[in-house]
Amino acid sequence: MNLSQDQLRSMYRTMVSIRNFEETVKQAFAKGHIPGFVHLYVGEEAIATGVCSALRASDTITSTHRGHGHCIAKGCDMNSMMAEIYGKATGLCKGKGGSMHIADVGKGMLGANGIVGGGPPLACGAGLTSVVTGSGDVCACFFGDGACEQGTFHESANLAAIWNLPVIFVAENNGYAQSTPASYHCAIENIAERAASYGIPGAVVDGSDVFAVHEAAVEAVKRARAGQGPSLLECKTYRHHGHFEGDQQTYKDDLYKSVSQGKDSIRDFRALVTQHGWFTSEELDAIDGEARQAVEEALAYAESSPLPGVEEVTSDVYVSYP
Amino acid sequence: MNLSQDQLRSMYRTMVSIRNFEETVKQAFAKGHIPGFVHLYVGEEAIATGVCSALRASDTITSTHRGHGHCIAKGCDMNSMMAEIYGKATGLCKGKGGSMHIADVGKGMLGANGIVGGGPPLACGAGLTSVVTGSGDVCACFFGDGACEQGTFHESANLAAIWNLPVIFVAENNGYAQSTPASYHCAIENIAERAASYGIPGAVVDGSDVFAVHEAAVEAVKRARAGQGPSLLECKTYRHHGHFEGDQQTYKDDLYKSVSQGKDSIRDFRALVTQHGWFTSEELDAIDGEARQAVEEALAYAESSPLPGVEEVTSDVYVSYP
Amino acid sequence: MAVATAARTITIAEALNESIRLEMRADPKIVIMGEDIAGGAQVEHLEDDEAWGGVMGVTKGLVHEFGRERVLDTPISEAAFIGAAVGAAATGLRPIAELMFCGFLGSCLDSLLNQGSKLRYMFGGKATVPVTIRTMIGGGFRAAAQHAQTLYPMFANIPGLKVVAPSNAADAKGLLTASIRDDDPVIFCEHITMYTMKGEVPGGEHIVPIGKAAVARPGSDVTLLGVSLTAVHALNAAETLAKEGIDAEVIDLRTVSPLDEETILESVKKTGRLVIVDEANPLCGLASHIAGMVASRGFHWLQAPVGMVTAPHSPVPFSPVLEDAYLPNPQKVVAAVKETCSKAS
Amino acid sequence: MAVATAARTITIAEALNESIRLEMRADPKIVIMGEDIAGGAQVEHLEDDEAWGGVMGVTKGLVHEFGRERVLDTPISEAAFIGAAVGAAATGLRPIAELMFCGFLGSCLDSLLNQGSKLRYMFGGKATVPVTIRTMIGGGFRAAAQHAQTLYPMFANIPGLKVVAPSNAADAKGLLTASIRDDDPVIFCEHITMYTMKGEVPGGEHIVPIGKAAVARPGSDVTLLGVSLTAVHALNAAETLAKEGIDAEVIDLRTVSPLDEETILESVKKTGRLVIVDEANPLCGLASHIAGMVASRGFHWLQAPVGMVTAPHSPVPFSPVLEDAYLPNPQKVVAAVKETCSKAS
Ligand SMILES: Cc1ncc(C[n+]2csc(CCOP(=O)(O)OP(=O)(O)O)c2C)c(N)n1
Ligand SMILES: Cc1ncc(C[n+]2csc(CCOP(=O)(O)OP(=O)(O)O)c2C)c(N)n1
Ligand SMILES: [Mg+2]
Ligand SMILES: [Mg+2]
Repeated sequence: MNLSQDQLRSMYRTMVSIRNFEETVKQAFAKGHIPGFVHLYVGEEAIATGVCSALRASDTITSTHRGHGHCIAKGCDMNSMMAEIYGKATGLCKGKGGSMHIADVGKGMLGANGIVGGGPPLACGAGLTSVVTGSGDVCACFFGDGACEQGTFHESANLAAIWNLPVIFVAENNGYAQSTPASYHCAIENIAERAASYGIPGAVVDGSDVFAVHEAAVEAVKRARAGQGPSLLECKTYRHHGHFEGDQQTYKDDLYKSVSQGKDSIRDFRALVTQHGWFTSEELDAIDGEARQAVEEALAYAESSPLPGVEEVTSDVYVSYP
Repeated sequence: MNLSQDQLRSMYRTMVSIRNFEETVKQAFAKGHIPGFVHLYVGEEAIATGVCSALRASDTITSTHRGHGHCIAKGCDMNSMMAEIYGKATGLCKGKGGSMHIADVGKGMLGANGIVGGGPPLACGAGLTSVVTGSGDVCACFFGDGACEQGTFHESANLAAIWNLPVIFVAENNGYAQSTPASYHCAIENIAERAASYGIPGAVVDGSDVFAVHEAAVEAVKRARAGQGPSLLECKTYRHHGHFEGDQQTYKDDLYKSVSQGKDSIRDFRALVTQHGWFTSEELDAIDGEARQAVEEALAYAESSPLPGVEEVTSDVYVSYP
Repeated sequence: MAVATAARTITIAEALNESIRLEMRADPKIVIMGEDIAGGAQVEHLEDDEAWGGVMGVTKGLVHEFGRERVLDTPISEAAFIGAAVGAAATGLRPIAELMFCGFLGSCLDSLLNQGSKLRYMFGGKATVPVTIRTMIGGGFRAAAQHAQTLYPMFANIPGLKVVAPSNAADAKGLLTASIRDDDPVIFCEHITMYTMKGEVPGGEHIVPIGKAAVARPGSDVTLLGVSLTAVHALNAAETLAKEGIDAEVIDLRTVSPLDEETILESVKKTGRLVIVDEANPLCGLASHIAGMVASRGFHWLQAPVGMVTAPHSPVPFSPVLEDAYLPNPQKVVAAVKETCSKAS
Repeated sequence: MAVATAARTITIAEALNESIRLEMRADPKIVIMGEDIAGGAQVEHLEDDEAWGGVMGVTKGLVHEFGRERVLDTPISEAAFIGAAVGAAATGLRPIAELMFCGFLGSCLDSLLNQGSKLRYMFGGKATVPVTIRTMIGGGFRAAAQHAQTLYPMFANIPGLKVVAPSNAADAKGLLTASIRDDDPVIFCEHITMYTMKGEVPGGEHIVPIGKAAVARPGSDVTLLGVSLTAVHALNAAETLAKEGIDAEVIDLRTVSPLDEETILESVKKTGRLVIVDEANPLCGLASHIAGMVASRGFHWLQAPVGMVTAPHSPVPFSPVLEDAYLPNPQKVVAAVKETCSKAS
């Protein structure tokens, strides 16, 4: 592995920040503090972390309804994130977007997206911008197993292939689209095999192994930056909680539940880096503490932030309106 | 080959009827007798013929903007077809649809379709009807190489696969989508390879060889009727004329033009069946003559038919309207 | 499951379920399909009744009675499965498809704009497309811009579609039954905040005809028109107004297309004043359409400018404080009526 | 290719081409994309100028000047490439995408309904989406139900989009330039029968502002309003009416969204009568919207019912005799104006 101590620390911090952030959102939601729908990323932290740690700041990502993890991994400010989820004026989107539309274009985070399959065409657009401006930036496009059944995935993969766009399609296969198992909704087992339809590389990786994800992402980024076009990376993963908060998850079968429980990217990371002596448990615990504190601050920030003024209802629709 | 003399005769008649019909439409269009757009099927006769000769009357087909050949092969009346293309009251659709929407649901011809990619979802629907009613009917879904880049193809292929629908996806790869070569718009060479994305059989056949098409279709129909689900059949073919009438075809390269000229399913059929002594040239000439006469009759019928009455503008929008 | 034969008080979700259940019993050509409408019911370990039955539970238990052959979970492939519903309708079934949120129209418009609505016409009357598309509309759930839309104006602009939007449990059952039995494609709009609203619903067969508005409250001073949740707002506003001496007639549109122009005109003829309440966006929306229709066909009866309470020309915001300001509500309606009634003819 | 600096008479297709060419010269961030807009230009043997340049030839020759990097043929993947245009706009380009026929909106609505139009709002003003979508509207080409639609009501109902539809060559150039430079998503509607219409067009830079209707003919007896081809019909009808002693003021809307309500109201205030001509379908269409707006904001100036000449609530038929009966035309406009003017206030 070619990862520096700093990179490892940063990856670990990202994973525990996501975990903490999500568990905190879960509790706040249960208390009725958060309006609307929230979809938690717990269990899938290694994917956003592994991919985004292979990106540079000017690279972009597109995300999904399950977007908090992608945001954090791409460097969005947790205070403003939590405030957004709370619908506050200080939120990343002034409280207008909420969890399903959380975004920070300045950070290259082109938005959570409430439309399943909404991201891939946008990612092609970001890729095109890179090609036309010669910036060399790549775009990582996150989407779920359910989204693979959307026409936009197919069209975008083909478009990215023929235009040779620097896009990395990252399928987060957590085995379910809402209550519907991937074994039902998808005609084949490995989404990555669909890469062959577009003449692009496809790879399956263990989505709970942040090193595996990172390595595959580095490879795909290298290709994309070198002008060799898109790749498809399927990360097998597990959604630890319900589809959205409130979901009873009766549909999850025992096998899924047990395998899912056994998969913990953070625990595995800890085991590996301590075994290798790269970090001590104490060092990692310290990061845990920092992350916990940062999330607590974010919560306090969100709770104490003002609500948006009602004049905001009709602002930001247009840049200019006669 | 397991084809009876009658079947062979019928296939030949279908091919020459299509050819004659289209050349007649071409002339009538050039004279300004036909309104709107027409897209001719010349060069691709063997596909509709080979596939539809593997179907039974109660089976259905979905078609494209280039639909005359599919109509004829599925047994639509040429008089009413020509009248439709002329916009006459006696047309298959009372003159309301024209060339791009020519249909005969009673014959299982579910419509030409002006929307590229419009057919595959409808074909899934026809397949579902077959499954739910237990009719055992199959639906053949014709579409072009350009349509393979539509999301609806992808979604429908996956849906048909997981629902195990009796649908045969027939890709008519004539190398161009309007002026855009398939080598540009499609990331891979053989559309049939995309079958792997859906875990269904995919095959490439020579679309100018009516026997090859027929044989592959028979196989796919057998599977579908036996409840073994959909197949994807790619027929490599050549469009002899422009995309629509009036197209100067400057985009066709020399290779395409020369190969295209060398491909003539009717000539090849004649050579083969006369070599084998199954038919004499005279017998085939007689069929040619009959076909020519039938098309002439269709033309006369269309020309002498009345125009629709203007009250038709607002009829047939709804079955019932309060 | 036994279905009551006498009227009782149930929720809109239950009323919809009952309509589908009764129709499916009567007609084997009816199949239902959509994302999670069986809801994991294909999983071996799961008792069917524990399955989701759609995100709002409307189709709960149906897979138990009718089996997986007639209650079909779909992949997230709106273009394919809404199109398949249209194709199945054109070939002999009578499908009910659930488009979870109407905003997902973005993913399947072609099936409705260019296929379902037009096949019959393009084929010279030789196709029949008896498909019902159930879909969710409306705000109030803090679901934000993509999941809180009210898109019936777009549906209504498409000739060949019928568009229905009930405001209470009895109409929900009666109009859904009428929609399922209708031989034309019907878009059936259910308001996201109304599934748990209760009302008295007739047992057994119950039909409310498509295309017929209801005079939900007779009155003489002003006509107040709403549809779906805004009809409820109109009724609430009318109560308040009554206390202030304004006697509003409330029309619950029930069907957006075909529009029951006669019932509207009749009322305006009587009251001389019209206020329309609509949750859709205003530009080429429903409120202005009705106002325009009246300005054309009922002009001489109008004694004051037509009042309109609609969403603004903005997407739906997430934050509750913003969404509440965005949406029509009884207070806004009361204010608009007072203004309309204060204007001289 | 040299572009004239002085005004000359050219076709609408040429005017559009000129606008794009000049803007692309000035701004390297502009790329254009669409099906066959280069038009086989990727084929080795083909001189670029022989390529299609779009089905109507509007983009002809642009690939020659700007190369394949900025003039991009697309696969038939409207969802992907319209969405890519939106995504490219949000990340710094200024794309112009061609949606060949507006009916193909069915294949890409999500990019416009849920992405392009809403990103800015959902992101609290932190996204800018300067994309222009050129698309064809209208009948008269015998292109039948799917290829002859007039869908600007649907576009207009979506907050966040601007919708433009010029009626002559000068406006075509000026409004397209304004659209390309606009920082919001603009749907630019071109009428299928009008590409070859000629008019005097200023050379060099020419801008017509979005959101401003034109009084195309001043008059005093009645306001006649049209957009795109129906503005031409309105002008023709006004000529006929003038001979019969009716002095019509003609408003060419030019922009559908945002709607220039002031110019309309100003005119109605003066004339007291209004006839709207619109090729779109009537239910939740443009004509009734404007009628409703006037019934609300200009009620007291109206002396007669608002007249409307629109397409019927039907898909567009194929047969020329039917299509001609379907479409608005100057004769229908004249008849409607006479009826409106015969009505007492
Ligand atoms: C176009 C569209 N269809 C349906 C939905 C409703 N929906 C939201 S999330 C979801 C499941 C998505 O599954 P997947 O892509 O696997 O992502 P996951 O939730 O597992 O992360 C569905 C059906 C939607 N938001 N958008
Ligand atoms: C959704 C949609 N996009 C674009 C078009 C315009 N169009 C009509 S035919 C065609 C090319 C189709 O190519 P292909 O599928 O290969 O069929 P072929 O014409 O070669 O038979 C295009 C782009 C359309 N009719 N519908
Ligand atoms: Mg999933
Ligand atoms: Mg082709």
